[in-house]
Amino acid sequence: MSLSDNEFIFTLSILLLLAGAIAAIVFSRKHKAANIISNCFCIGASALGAVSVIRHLLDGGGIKQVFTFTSNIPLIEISLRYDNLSSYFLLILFVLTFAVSIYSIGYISHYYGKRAVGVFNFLYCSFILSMMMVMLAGNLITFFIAWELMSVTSYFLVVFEHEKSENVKAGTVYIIMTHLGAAFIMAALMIMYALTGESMIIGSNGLFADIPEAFKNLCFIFFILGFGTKAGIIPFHIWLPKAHPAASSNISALMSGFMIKTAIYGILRFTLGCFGVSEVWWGTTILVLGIIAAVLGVAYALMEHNIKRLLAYHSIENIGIIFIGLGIGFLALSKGNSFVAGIAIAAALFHTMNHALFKGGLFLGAGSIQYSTNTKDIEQLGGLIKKMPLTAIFMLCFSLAISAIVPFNGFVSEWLTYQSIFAFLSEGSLGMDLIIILSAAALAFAGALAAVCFVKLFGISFLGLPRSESAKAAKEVPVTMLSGMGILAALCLAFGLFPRLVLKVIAAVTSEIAGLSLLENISNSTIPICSGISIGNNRMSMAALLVVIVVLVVAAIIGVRLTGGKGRSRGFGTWDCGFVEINERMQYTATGFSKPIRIVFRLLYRPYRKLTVKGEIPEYFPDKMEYKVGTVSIFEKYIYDVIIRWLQRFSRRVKYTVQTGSIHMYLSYILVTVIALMLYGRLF
Amino acid sequence: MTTYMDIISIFILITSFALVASKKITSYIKAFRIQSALLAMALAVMGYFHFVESGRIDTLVLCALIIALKVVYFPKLLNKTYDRVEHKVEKDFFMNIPMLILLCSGIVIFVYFIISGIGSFGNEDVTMQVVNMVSVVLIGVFFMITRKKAIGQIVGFLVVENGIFGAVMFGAEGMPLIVDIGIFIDLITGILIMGLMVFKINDLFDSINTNKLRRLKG
Amino acid sequence: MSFIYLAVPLAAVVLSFLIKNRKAIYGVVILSSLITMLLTLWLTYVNVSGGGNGLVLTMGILYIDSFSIIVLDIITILGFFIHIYSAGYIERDYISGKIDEKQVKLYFILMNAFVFTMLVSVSVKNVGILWVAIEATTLASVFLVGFYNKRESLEAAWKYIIICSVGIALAFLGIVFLHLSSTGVIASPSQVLNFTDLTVLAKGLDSSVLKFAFIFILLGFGTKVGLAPMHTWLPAAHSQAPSPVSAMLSGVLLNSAMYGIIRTMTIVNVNLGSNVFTGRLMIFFGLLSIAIAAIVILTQKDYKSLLAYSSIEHMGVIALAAGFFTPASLFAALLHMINHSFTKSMLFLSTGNILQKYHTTNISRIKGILKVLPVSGTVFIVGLLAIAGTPPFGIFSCEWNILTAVFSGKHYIIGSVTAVLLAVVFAGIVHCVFKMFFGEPPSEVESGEDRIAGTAVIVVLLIIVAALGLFMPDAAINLLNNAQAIISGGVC
Amino acid sequence: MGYIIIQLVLMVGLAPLINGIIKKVKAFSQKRKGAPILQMYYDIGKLLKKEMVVSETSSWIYKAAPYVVFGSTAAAALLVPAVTNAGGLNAAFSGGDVLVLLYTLALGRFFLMLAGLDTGSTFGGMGSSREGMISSLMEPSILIGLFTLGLASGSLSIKMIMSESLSKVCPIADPVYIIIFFVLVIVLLAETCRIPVDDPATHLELTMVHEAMILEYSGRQLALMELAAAVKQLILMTLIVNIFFPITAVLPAGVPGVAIMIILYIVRIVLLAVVIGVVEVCIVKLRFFSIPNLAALSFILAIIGFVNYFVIGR
Repeated sequence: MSLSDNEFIFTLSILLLLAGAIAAIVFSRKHKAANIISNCFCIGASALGAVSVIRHLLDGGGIKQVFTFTSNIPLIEISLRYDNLSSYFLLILFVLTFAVSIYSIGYISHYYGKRAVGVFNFLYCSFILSMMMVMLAGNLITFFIAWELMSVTSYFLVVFEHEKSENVKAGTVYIIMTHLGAAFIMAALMIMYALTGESMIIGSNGLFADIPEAFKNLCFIFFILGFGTKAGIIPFHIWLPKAHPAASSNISALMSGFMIKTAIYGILRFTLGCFGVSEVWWGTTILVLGIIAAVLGVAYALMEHNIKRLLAYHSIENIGIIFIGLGIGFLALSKGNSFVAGIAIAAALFHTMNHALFKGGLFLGAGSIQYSTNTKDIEQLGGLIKKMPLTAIFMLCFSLAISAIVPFNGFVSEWLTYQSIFAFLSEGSLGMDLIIILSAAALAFAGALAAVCFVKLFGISFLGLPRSESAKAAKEVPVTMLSGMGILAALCLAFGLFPRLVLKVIAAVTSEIAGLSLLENISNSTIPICSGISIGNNRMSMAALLVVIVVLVVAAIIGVRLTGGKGRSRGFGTWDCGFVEINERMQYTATGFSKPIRIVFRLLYRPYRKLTVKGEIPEYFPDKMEYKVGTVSIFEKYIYDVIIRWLQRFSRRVKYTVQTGSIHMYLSYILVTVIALMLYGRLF
Repeated sequence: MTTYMDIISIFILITSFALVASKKITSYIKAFRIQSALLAMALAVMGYFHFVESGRIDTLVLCALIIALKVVYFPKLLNKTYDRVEHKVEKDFFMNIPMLILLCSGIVIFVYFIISGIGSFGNEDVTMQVVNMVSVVLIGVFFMITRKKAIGQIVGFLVVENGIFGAVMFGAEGMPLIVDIGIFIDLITGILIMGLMVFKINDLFDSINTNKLRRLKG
Repeated sequence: MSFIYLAVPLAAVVLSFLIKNRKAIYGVVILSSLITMLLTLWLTYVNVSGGGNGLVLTMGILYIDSFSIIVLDIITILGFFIHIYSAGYIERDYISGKIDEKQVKLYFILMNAFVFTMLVSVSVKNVGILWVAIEATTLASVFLVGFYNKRESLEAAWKYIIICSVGIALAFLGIVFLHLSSTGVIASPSQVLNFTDLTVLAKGLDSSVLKFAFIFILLGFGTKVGLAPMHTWLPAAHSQAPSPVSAMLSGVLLNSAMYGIIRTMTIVNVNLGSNVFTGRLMIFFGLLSIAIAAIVILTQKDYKSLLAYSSIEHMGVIALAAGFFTPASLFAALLHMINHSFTKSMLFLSTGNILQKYHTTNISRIKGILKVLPVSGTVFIVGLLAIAGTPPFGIFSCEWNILTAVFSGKHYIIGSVTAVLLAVVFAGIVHCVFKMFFGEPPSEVESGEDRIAGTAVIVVLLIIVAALGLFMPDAAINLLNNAQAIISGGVC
Repeated sequence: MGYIIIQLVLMVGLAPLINGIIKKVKAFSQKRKGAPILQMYYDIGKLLKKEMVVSETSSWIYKAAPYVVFGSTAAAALLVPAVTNAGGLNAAFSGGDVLVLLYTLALGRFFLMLAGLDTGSTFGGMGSSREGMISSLMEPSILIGLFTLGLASGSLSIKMIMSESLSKVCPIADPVYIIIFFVLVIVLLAETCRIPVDDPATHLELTMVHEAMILEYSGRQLALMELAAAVKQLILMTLIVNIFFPITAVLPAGVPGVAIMIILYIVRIVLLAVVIGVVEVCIVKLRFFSIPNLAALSFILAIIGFVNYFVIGR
């Protein structure tokens, strides 16, 4: 029990989180104190935890037991332990939590005196704790308990601002969806237990691998349904764009940055870790789901003008990208191609980390915008780059990273995914080249659309003229919030420039879950300080590229100075074609910006426009006109609404045909049952 | 002896048919009274034999109870209640009489089909009586279903009780006395409570048509 | 002498009949319920410390073993809590002029009579007396259901008494058949209808008659348990009764009826040598109840009848688990009885607080409970999550056990269907009820908890429920195992 | 090192010439004398000396954009070797492959689109939104095309792709290559805002895309923007000529060989420019919303090429 001892540090961080939760309740009278103290606890906890898991991974990993509790109720046994896979995801969680908690210190200040900050922070800490527990769950029941706790705590965080009824609705949709998913997961876990009698999932002694194929497939379907709902893959995504805007931004950062990744963890843990991949169609399914999610996610994101809903749809897209990586990996494994599998799964894991970083950052940025302009609608923003320069820079970094543009980390993971696809194709042994190349195309398309979408987000909200008073009055956010975002931005750049830092860690994971050797395949001695990756003849070194670009830019500056001398420049208004001076109403709106794409894909968006004219004789003397354009979510309209309506009608019918209120009817039920049962007794 | 019992049980069954067939409340209260009387008669005979053979008087006690309650008191109570609450005459049943009769006979046939399937009761010759009594029970329930008035349901419940009691009496000899006593206590309190509630229903709904009690649905 | 606990509620009945002073009555009933609880807990302690299948106390027709002790403890412990709660609740109704002095008296007389009948029903070994007692529970509680003398409550009471009486009558027919089936093997009149002896002699009983006995008993007691399609009285009664009474009905009464069913099931299964016959019926009715409850809950407008439907659902789960009749599933069923009783009573008691604030059970008229009643609101929402099977509460742990038992029995389809139906119930509860808690409360409702005792009771119950999820005293586990052995083994 | 200098000089120095040639071809077809071939050099020289008018609405993004765009495009230029003898291939910047090329260009485009939005002018917004649509529609087909070429050469690095086609006798005869060639030509026209996608000659707001984005720019910033655009165009052309029309003839080693190589390269580029000019003359500009059809065409072509590769290619 010393600080050199990983488990000890780890336990310490858990205890710190608990302390944070308790402190939040204890100090709930004093909002400021409660907030600062519990967030400090979270910061400390995540720092310690990060240290311990990094050390664990670099020491070569293995399984470490943290905590065990065996209740004397049968089957109820809590076992917390972690191996490399868990510690990698925990690392993501800790990094994210570290930044977000720093951010929260400043961000939550706008709750002071308005809301129960103590309760909020209590939920915040327990949410982090529950996510940790999901990663640490050593056996089936612990996993399920942690999973449900995570859902419940996040539900309460989503509905925390419960004056707005849409938040409550969003929360309801969220928890119902996630609980239905959980039911499938539970069924799968039950089947696993019933068939093997084994309940350890971390360090299970390989019993799950002997489950008959049919049941493995059944479990796989259940897992895809259950975890897919949590991950928000289409068509189970509808809760996601509702829940994320409802939650306050630091929570959405955690939810989108990490919570939906627990699904990735679950899939890896149960299918790869417990069963091992044997069926080809598993990989195909995941791949196809990934393609759909990637393309449709970004496509829907383009149509959104509420920053947080836009980001939520981008989470769907990125989950899709991760799924593409996983799918390729699973396919490769089922074909016994460990080289490709290693790269693909590494790419998926890497993208998980990256998405946590930049999406977390983006949500924090959205939070800052909301904090200083208290609006989420980018049509109300504009010109913020002058009011909040640092936030703008960070947001720019995140936008570049999520659009997979060099030299940020998003590009590296997508590059790895492309490489795995390419390597798999060049093996070319299997008949599904088309799906695979389509996944490459989907990646490219999604990347390009994402770039457009973030040009829209950044351009409309930060550039140009402010479109509303609140945007005019915006001020830079407090330093804690800035530093929270700054850390993430710096990490985005760092992991882009030196990806091998992360890949070293990931190698431990891939070698553990599927016995895949990674570093040998990607390492490259010729390119300096673990900056570059080279697979076969394909090389990539963001650091070098950045250097080149910088050199060229400097060269350009010098060249221009030499040829053109010291340039004179004059400030003047934007060209207004000689009419009245440009004002904010004349600017291109986000709606207009995305219109071409809306028109091109009208089949998908079902755009509608409504012009309502008010006035006593509207057609001749209109007082007021309302013009509304929008798009329809086909999934909600044609799947969910239908199902829900059907269910409710069915329920009402049953209710009023069974519970008619007529006592004679009730008595006749009894008589009929008697007769039926007497028949049963006579016949059987 | 057995034949005698059979005959009485058949009569009891017939009275329940009469019950179903009767239109007016007073008339089916009368039918119920006759049925109880038949039950009491059977008990009296049985009790007499018991007394002669083994000097047991519990059967006779039961017989007395039956006469006191089911032949005298309950019909009286019901009639009084009926006089107090019923102002207007309205159609009391959902289906017309022949239909009801047909269904009841169907029930009897069904029960016979079922019970005859059962191998043996301790001794063979009670089967007939058990069949009749079980059909009386089911007919009682059926009667409750078909009558709208609260009183009709009380009577139906009483008929069900009669059937069960008959089943005990014919089929299951030597049921402990305490059980029978308990049954009677429950019966009395039950009927009293129901009678009380009939008044309340009449007050609040100004009718004892239980078909109007349909606010609690869903 | 150990059956003295039966006398205490009777004494309470008499005293509350005699005493004039309202407050004194409160004191008496709370004290008596406390004494009853302590006595039964002592019995439990004795029983646990007596090894083997646990101590079996018998005195004449009175009889107790580990199984009855469990139900007994549920009755008395919850009886204690509910009495504490009732005092405050009734006092408030009295102050607000809803009821008069006489009704207060009546309430406690009937309440204790109710408790007494339930205690009798689980502490006799004669099925006939068991029947008498259970019929008596109906008679004792019918006026409690119709307590407020409104149209709805009267209607509910009428349906309650009629349907339950008919059902119970059928149960008695079943008992007659039970007797008939045993006439061949009964040695002495003391053994007549005596389930301990019948279980011993089970092999000799006449199976074909016994089957019918079980059918009728299942039907009759099933009516009282609230298995679909005989459940129809239950939502009405639970929604109209005063909240403490609903808590009593749904948390306690249903168990004692279920007790009767399970007792008979043991005899039948021992006789038939397998649980196929009974299992089919129990599983069928269990699933049917769960399904109907799940579907109806989806569009429920009244939070008390929603809770009633959830009781139906949980009784279905218990029936399901008991139907499988494996040691694990029986254990889980008993565990579920306990957890459900505590959770459900807690919920009904908290609805009492809400009802007295908002004066309506209509969900759509209620908003912002969390602001009006911070404590009971929180208890209620957490309790709802618990009853819907969210970890780490008791209901979850035993549902997990039950489902595991089902799946381990290779009944994958039944298991998956149950899992999905439970999820649907959760969805229904969240969808219907949770909007009550949020938003701005209506202006006329003044916020703030009152009735400290009542709130304290539900908080304590919540703590118990939360604890039951993960921890259970070894004694209790021991007891449950004994009960499970008694039920499945039969020999005691 | 020498090669890198050559590469840079070639790319940046040659780029303006292409526009000149294309313009000349068009002028010729219209019986005009047209501007001198070197006109764009004069323009750039002039612009470098002129005063800049900077919109007061704009922010540092606007000022930084020209340099970032130019820098990234030039860096991308380093990835595409113009001189394809052994030395030239090896000297090409090894820190990247086809994907890096695409996403480096994407960096430039990102800033270009931002710059369009920065001034708050409607033209800029319009331009960036259109640019966004076109580029994202073109992305999949270019990627599949290059992937297919990569598969044919067993690697995604441009160097390997080019040396692969060097090893072929006449790559354009290969059905896969010819299909991908058409794909890349469509992409070239689209990405460099040429007819039928955009008409660089007009400033009519109904049609313009690239011009709209850089409408506010003036002086040296405009010069850099124009130059960058030209370089981007040259990059794509270089890809085409060096992959589909490589110099397979054996050349003397050392300086003379390189010199010949460079000359041949320029010749091929000029020829391609003439072809593009002819194409521009022969076809009319498409309606903006029929561009997706063009993209679809190229995508289908790319897929066909890919399938072809798997059916007959190996």
